[in-house]
Amino acid sequence: MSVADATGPLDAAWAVRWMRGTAQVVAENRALLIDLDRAIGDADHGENLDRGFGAVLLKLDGDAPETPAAVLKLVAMTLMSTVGGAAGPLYGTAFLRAATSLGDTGTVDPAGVAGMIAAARDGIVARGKAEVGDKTMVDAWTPASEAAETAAQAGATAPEVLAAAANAAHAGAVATEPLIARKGRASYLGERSAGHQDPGAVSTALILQAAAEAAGGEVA
Amino acid sequence: MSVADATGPLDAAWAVRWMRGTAQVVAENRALLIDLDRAIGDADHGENLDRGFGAVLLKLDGDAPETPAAVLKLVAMTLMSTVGGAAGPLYGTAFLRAATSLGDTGTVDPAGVAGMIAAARDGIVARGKAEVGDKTMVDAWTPASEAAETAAQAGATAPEVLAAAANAAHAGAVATEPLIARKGRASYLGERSAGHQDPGAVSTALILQAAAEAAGGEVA
Amino acid sequence: MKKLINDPRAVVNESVEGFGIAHADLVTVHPEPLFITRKDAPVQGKVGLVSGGGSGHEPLHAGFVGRGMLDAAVPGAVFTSPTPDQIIPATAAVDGGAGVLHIVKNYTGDVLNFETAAEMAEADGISVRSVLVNDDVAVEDSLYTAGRRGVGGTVLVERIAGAAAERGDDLDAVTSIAQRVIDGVRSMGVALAACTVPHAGVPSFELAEDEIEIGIGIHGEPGRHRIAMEDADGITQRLLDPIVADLSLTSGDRTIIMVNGMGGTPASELYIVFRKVAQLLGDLGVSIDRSLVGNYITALEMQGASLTILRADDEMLDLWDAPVHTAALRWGA
Amino acid sequence: MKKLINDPRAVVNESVEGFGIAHADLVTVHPEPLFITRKDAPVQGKVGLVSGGGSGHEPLHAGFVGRGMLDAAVPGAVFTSPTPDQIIPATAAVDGGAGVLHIVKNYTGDVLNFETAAEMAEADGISVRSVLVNDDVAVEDSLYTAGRRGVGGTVLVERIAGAAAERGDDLDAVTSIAQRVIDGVRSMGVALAACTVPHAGVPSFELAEDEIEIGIGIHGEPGRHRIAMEDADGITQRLLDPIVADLSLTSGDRTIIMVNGMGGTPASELYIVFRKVAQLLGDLGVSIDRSLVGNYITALEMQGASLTILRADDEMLDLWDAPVHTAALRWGA
Ligand SMILES: Nc1ncnc2c1ncn2[C@@H]1O[C@H](COP(=O)(O)OP(=O)(O)O)[C@@H](O)[C@H]1O
Ligand SMILES: Nc1ncnc2c1ncn2[C@@H]1O[C@H](COP(=O)(O)OP(=O)(O)O)[C@@H](O)[C@H]1O
Ligand SMILES: [Mg+2]
Ligand SMILES: [Mg+2]
Ligand SMILES: [Mg+2]
Ligand SMILES: [Mg+2]
Repeated sequence: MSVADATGPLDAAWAVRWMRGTAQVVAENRALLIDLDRAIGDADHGENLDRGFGAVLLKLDGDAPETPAAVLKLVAMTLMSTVGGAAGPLYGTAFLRAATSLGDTGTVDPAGVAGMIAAARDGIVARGKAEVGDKTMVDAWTPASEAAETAAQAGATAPEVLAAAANAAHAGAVATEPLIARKGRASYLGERSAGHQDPGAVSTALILQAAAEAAGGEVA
Repeated sequence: MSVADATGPLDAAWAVRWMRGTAQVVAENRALLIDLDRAIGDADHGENLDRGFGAVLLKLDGDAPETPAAVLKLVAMTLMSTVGGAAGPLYGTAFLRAATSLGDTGTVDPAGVAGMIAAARDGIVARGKAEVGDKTMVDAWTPASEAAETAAQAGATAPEVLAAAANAAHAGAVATEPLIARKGRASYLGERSAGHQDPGAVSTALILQAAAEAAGGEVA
Repeated sequence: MKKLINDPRAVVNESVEGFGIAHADLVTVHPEPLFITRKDAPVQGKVGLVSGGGSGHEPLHAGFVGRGMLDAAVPGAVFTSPTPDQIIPATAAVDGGAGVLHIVKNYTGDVLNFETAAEMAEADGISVRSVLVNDDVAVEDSLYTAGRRGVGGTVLVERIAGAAAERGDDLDAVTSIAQRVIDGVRSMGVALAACTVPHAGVPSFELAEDEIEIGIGIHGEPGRHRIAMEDADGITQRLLDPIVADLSLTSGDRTIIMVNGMGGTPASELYIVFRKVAQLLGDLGVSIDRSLVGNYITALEMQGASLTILRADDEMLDLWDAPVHTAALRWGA
Repeated sequence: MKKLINDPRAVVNESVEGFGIAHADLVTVHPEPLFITRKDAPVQGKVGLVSGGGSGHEPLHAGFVGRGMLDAAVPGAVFTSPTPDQIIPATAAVDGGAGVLHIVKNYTGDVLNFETAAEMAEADGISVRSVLVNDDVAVEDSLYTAGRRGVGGTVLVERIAGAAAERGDDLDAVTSIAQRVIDGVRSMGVALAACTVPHAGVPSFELAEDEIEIGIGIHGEPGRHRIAMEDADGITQRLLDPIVADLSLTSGDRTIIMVNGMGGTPASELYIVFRKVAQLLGDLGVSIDRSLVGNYITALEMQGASLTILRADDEMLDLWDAPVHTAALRWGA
């Protein structure tokens, strides 16, 4: 993956770039996400997220929230009311908790990034009750959160923290392939769920990648 | 096609052999007749006739009618009550009229054969109102009837008359291929009905072939 | 071919047997020869209504046996009209002394078998009338065809004539209202994918991924012509136009509409078609006074739909609204 | 993919619009956010019943809105549960002061969205209860799954709880009868061919000519396992056995049975399945007291069927028989 052109502080403009980038990458990967969900779910994950982030774009064209938290809160509300399915409430909660963790700060620092990702992850777990290894998006958020925490403590810059999180999320998503699902729709398949990556874990990696790229972070 | 082993007078035993032979040839050609009907109709002609002549076999196992006419009448009633569709009433009428034309004769002579086929043909026309060229079984029965009449007047034996009828019916069936149907289900297709042989004309040829073979007649 | 069946030759018998068990409060199944009557048949003094035809069009006809609709249904083999020896006892079983009306779809086989049956039943002293449903505008009604086919209009004829019989109309009156419905009803169908006749084992025709058949009947036969796939609104327009033209529908006309699924089409798609029908008729100033949307006259699992329009008058609408209690159509009872 | 649709993304809106026109006497369609209420909602003093879920299961749920069944249906995108901002106004629209029951099928998405909606509606001062339908015996109800899915049993819950609400039961009582139905109802499904989600454009799974999927849900997902094609009687046995075992059905038990088509299966085949169900239950001494055979909860045009059995008591049977007047289920009204 490439280095994004954008650089600068993690301010509201960054958050907007993140969300526009997410909308784009989700649109590009709509068919892939549908296909992953078709294999072990109900073939709608890509469509659902595409609809949701499409709505986010429209919202962002109208409003211009002034803090990163305000952007993420707008995103949370939009996803909740347009995505539906499991991913709608889960991503909605994730962005809402992330927003809350940021408070009214104008610029997110490295520790803030790690805290935001941890909050998002914890929100998903609180709502969905999945554990690591259940073959869900938690398997991408959890390593992402851990990697962000480690990078922040090691003194990385905010873009570097995001890049670490994105890379870990990608690895986490890939690692869901052999797992047998124990939560969500894929769990109905039992052992037949093994051999496919979890769509929500893959979309998580795409979202975090967009965050890093919006910050100019280098994603492997 | 082959020369049947059976020979002898056209008596009740011949009529029974004819019907058993028909049942066999219809069963053998069940799929072919279904396929022809699938192309320009509703894919049931082979199934309908197979069911009908299967029932005829059971009837013949029970009853042993003493004249050719009695055999044909039994066949007529059985076809009427088991075949359904267009072919049931048409063949039912054909065999009923054929039986009537034979009266109580014990053995059918050449003129009787020609009269029987003409009666069958006229019965079909009376019920179905089709003319020659409408792409129906009439296009097999009509040349068959003409050929039988010609052969009988030329002094042919009864088996020879039957063979002439069968050969003409076959030719008539083949000649239905380019026609545009104007009666029966195939007429709904308009010009799309051209390019396929009419299933009822083909089954007519099979029935008359069985008649000739049951009499030892040589069918080309 | 994958179907939820046992022996292809037992499909009709087993299915009707199951139907009889499921609707034992409504119907009696007579197994040999096979026909189905409403539980309380014959209803003394009421005109009996008998319809029938090949199987594979369920719920037609057995699903419409009951109060306010048919007194008897006579199912043939799949796509094969029944035989007189089924139709005759069905006719006798529902004759309550006021005579029996045969509602026959216009196919050579149905016409011939019902004709014979009517003759024999008359010979047995039953007054029998027949009406011929021929509503399919896809087929030209000319000397060069077997005439228009009977398709979706049959459902409307059975309902309205059934209501007339139930309110006590005599045989002449029931026959005449049935004929009036026939005169005012037209249909047109489309197939997106063919069905497979159980005893044939292969689809009745093959369509490419981007082709549809316009002007299909209900027997899995190909249609009048094949066109490139279009969207629902475009297809709906193609179904509607020839009907509007044939009936000369104009502003102020009132109608009963049926958007019918051929067996393999989801209800959601039928409502998309209905939506467009409503728009187009609205544009013409034609009102939809009653409607049915669903699987009423099918061709096994064919994917596709048909549109039926009846130009309705007050009496037809009243009869439509009268109570009906059958397996597939029920209201007011 | 060939479907009678226009834009894949407009399928739900256009279909519901058509539904609203066809059943304008019964329902009101609220377009933005999308939900459907019965015409006379809110019914003062009556507990309101709301259900919803992904679209593609028609007639569920909109087809069951009306007297004696649901007060509101909330359709999501195809196979995608609706969002709280649809569920909340639907809940408010049907609250007649006696509170609202959410009937939720057990899927993570449905649970989460209805959970949020219930919380918000409660915050707005509406009493909301929820029941979770989880009748699919194909899925083990264990820590290692999302629990059993809600499938055909939903129809029976909606009908019986709907009748309880209509007779004036309070929120506790309606909730409790709904839960009793859930406790006593189990289902199992089979697919002969997959469906195609409009926005996906390709079939949800591929089956060879001689394979079927046993233990499928209603979202086009593959089932628990794939087996070689069998005849209808054999397949029926496979659907019935795990239900009988799970419910410990024994001689003398009374039941309500639903043999449900998945959307692309002809009614005739469903009756063949029903026939075998009746035989097998008869052998066990279990009586079939009421039954439904038809398309009630579908997966678009999937070919296949599901069997639902409810162990019924007197009260459930009484409630079952009470008048119901919806687009897809109607009697006594
Ligand atoms: N309980 C859960 N906890 C965390 N994530 C979950 C849970 N259930 C499902 N998911 C995630 O949601 C994704 C599916 O989202 P989506 O397809 O949009 O919803 P649905 O399953 O309702 O169709 C899965 O791939 C998985 O990552
Ligand atoms: N009016 C008619 N006159 C003569 N033969 C006819 C007529 N209509 C149909 N047929 C014959 O019947 C055959 C079809 O028989 P069958 O498939 O058994 O009945 P159906 O058309 O009712 O399915 C046609 O191939 C044709 O030969
Ligand atoms: Mg999904
Ligand atoms: Mg035929
Ligand atoms: Mg036929
Ligand atoms: Mg979904």
